Amino acid sequence: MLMVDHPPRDACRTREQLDLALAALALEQLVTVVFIGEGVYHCLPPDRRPDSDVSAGFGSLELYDVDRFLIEEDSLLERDLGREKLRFDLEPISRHALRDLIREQDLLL
Amino acid sequence: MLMVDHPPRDACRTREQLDLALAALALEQLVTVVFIGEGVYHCLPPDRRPDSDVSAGFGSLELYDVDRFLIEEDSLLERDLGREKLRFDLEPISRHALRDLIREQDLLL
Amino acid sequence: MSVTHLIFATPRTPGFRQALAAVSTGDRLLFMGHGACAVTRTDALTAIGDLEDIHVGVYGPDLESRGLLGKIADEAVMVLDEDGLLAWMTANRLNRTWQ
Amino acid sequence: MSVTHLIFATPRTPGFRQALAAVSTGDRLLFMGHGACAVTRTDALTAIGDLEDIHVGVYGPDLESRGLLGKIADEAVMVLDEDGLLAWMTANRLNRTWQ
Amino acid sequence: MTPALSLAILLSEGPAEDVRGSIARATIRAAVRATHRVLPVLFYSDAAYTLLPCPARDRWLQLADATGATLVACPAAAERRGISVETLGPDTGIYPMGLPAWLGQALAADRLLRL
Amino acid sequence: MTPALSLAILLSEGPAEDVRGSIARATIRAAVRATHRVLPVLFYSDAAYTLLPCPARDRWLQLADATGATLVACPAAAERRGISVETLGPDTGIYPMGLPAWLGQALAADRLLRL
Repeated sequence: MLMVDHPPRDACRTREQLDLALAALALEQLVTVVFIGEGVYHCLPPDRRPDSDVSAGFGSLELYDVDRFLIEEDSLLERDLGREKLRFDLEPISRHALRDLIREQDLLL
Repeated sequence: MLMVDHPPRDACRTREQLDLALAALALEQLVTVVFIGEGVYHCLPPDRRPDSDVSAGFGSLELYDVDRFLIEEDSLLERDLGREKLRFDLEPISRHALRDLIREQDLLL
Repeated sequence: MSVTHLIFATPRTPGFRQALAAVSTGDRLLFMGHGACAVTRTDALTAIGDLEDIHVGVYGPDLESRGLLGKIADEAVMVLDEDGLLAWMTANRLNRTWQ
Repeated sequence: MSVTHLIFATPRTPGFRQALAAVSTGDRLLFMGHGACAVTRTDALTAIGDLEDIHVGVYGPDLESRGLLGKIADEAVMVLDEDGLLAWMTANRLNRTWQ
Repeated sequence: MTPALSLAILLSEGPAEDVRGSIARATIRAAVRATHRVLPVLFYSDAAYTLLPCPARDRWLQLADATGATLVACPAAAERRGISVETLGPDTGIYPMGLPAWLGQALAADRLLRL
Repeated sequence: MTPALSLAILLSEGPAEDVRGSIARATIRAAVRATHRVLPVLFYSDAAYTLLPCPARDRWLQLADATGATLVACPAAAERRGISVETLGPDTGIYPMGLPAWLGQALAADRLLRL
């Protein structure tokens, strides 16, 4: 499970999180990606296409057969964001359910 | 006024904050140093002398005639620290008084 | 004298709380970088709302790149372009960055 | 399965809150680096105290270098040396760093 | 019209993020349009890593070209991070200036921004 | 006595702080005493800056000498930060290993720590 909890605009860090997910997928791991905390902002489409929208790369993970693609609902609520505006097809998960899901993983990244 | 708000053990960052204060003193500025937030930990004497106790360098600022050497009381309280254990000779200031003092400065660093 | 607070800290962080604690009448709060999202969050704006007579601005491109331009939660927030950014940055002699 | 939480985040930060929200029965909370000071702060320990049946440890040298060794606010906190650090780090297959 | 100001900027963030860096560049572009005087921009602390070739350095050099802004880095900060002081100069477009020298003129500026 | 474990460590913090780095080294020293197997330690993200000469690098090389631990850095992470890939090797004591190759063996380890 990869937990994305840092905000966008750290293009380098975003890129390196993505590479980690892609490397795990290439090694035929079952990968679950969770957006949590400030990381949920990756999932909003930018109002105008900025020079480099590295976060869009998380969308390509869908093509690579990510096992589960989750967003923590409480992080959205805390930021007054609704699920209807998100650009990726994400499954909502409560903070409570995430706590239990963490325990079923082989690895947390 | 130099506000020290980062914790020790980032030896490099601590050193560079110190250099900033020393440079200002060398330029004959009236320097006020305030320890606030996680920065208050610089003011506790370490239990055992670690390899490099860069924070001790703040003590040397006293020799250079720092105008005022302050510690924000509320930051100490939040961390359950008392003033009696501090290694430097610091003047306590409340969060409220600091807010007003900020306005009397020429420059905030 | 009034102060311009350059706020890169996100809501609910120590830097954010320290910034708000340092604000006084007439000050400018300028939200930028990761801090820009504060103007879309009611928890953050409520905390700011308790302060009297302060100006709140946000650097537009930092909101836009996050898709948050239409989500500002208070009409009083000024959305600034580059020139507005400079004007706010230099409006007061005193400024402080909060990270 | 139990999880070891490696906590570098300081109290009252988002990372600290996220860590506590992820803790469950049987987990280990290991405080290190800047996070070590949590075990001397009643606000932090109160938040942890609400959780049941968890183990709390701190890496001793990170407390010592801050002068906080005598200030631990709860007797149940284990002070760990290098070997203890490793034992805690590896006690569970699952671990997660909170920054 | 506001009167022309002199503006000193100290950057301490590493180039990988470039969040505060992009704000600094936006400010400088606007300052040049407003005919303010932009003093040498100091790369201090982890910003010294901007001396190495990276996208943030390209963006800074582009800005220097377009606006005439002078870029300087603190040799001590660079050395502390293992970056050769010889990279400072025309090769990188970022010139050496020590913290005391920079601060000396920054203190005389109308505005000092620490980003 | 606990059975011997294999231990993979990924470090992503820059060397100026070296807070998580010092925890990583303490863990490795103890692991070697406990006769665990320490897999190559990967310097990823800003930890790639450790390739440049700095106090943190000295501490890492000292550890490698004392414990036999292998230090590797991701060439892509280094390149992205303008650090020449040629520094990877015997000169710096930090060897090249890509993220996929590292992750391949790290996934098979008993414990993976991301510091």
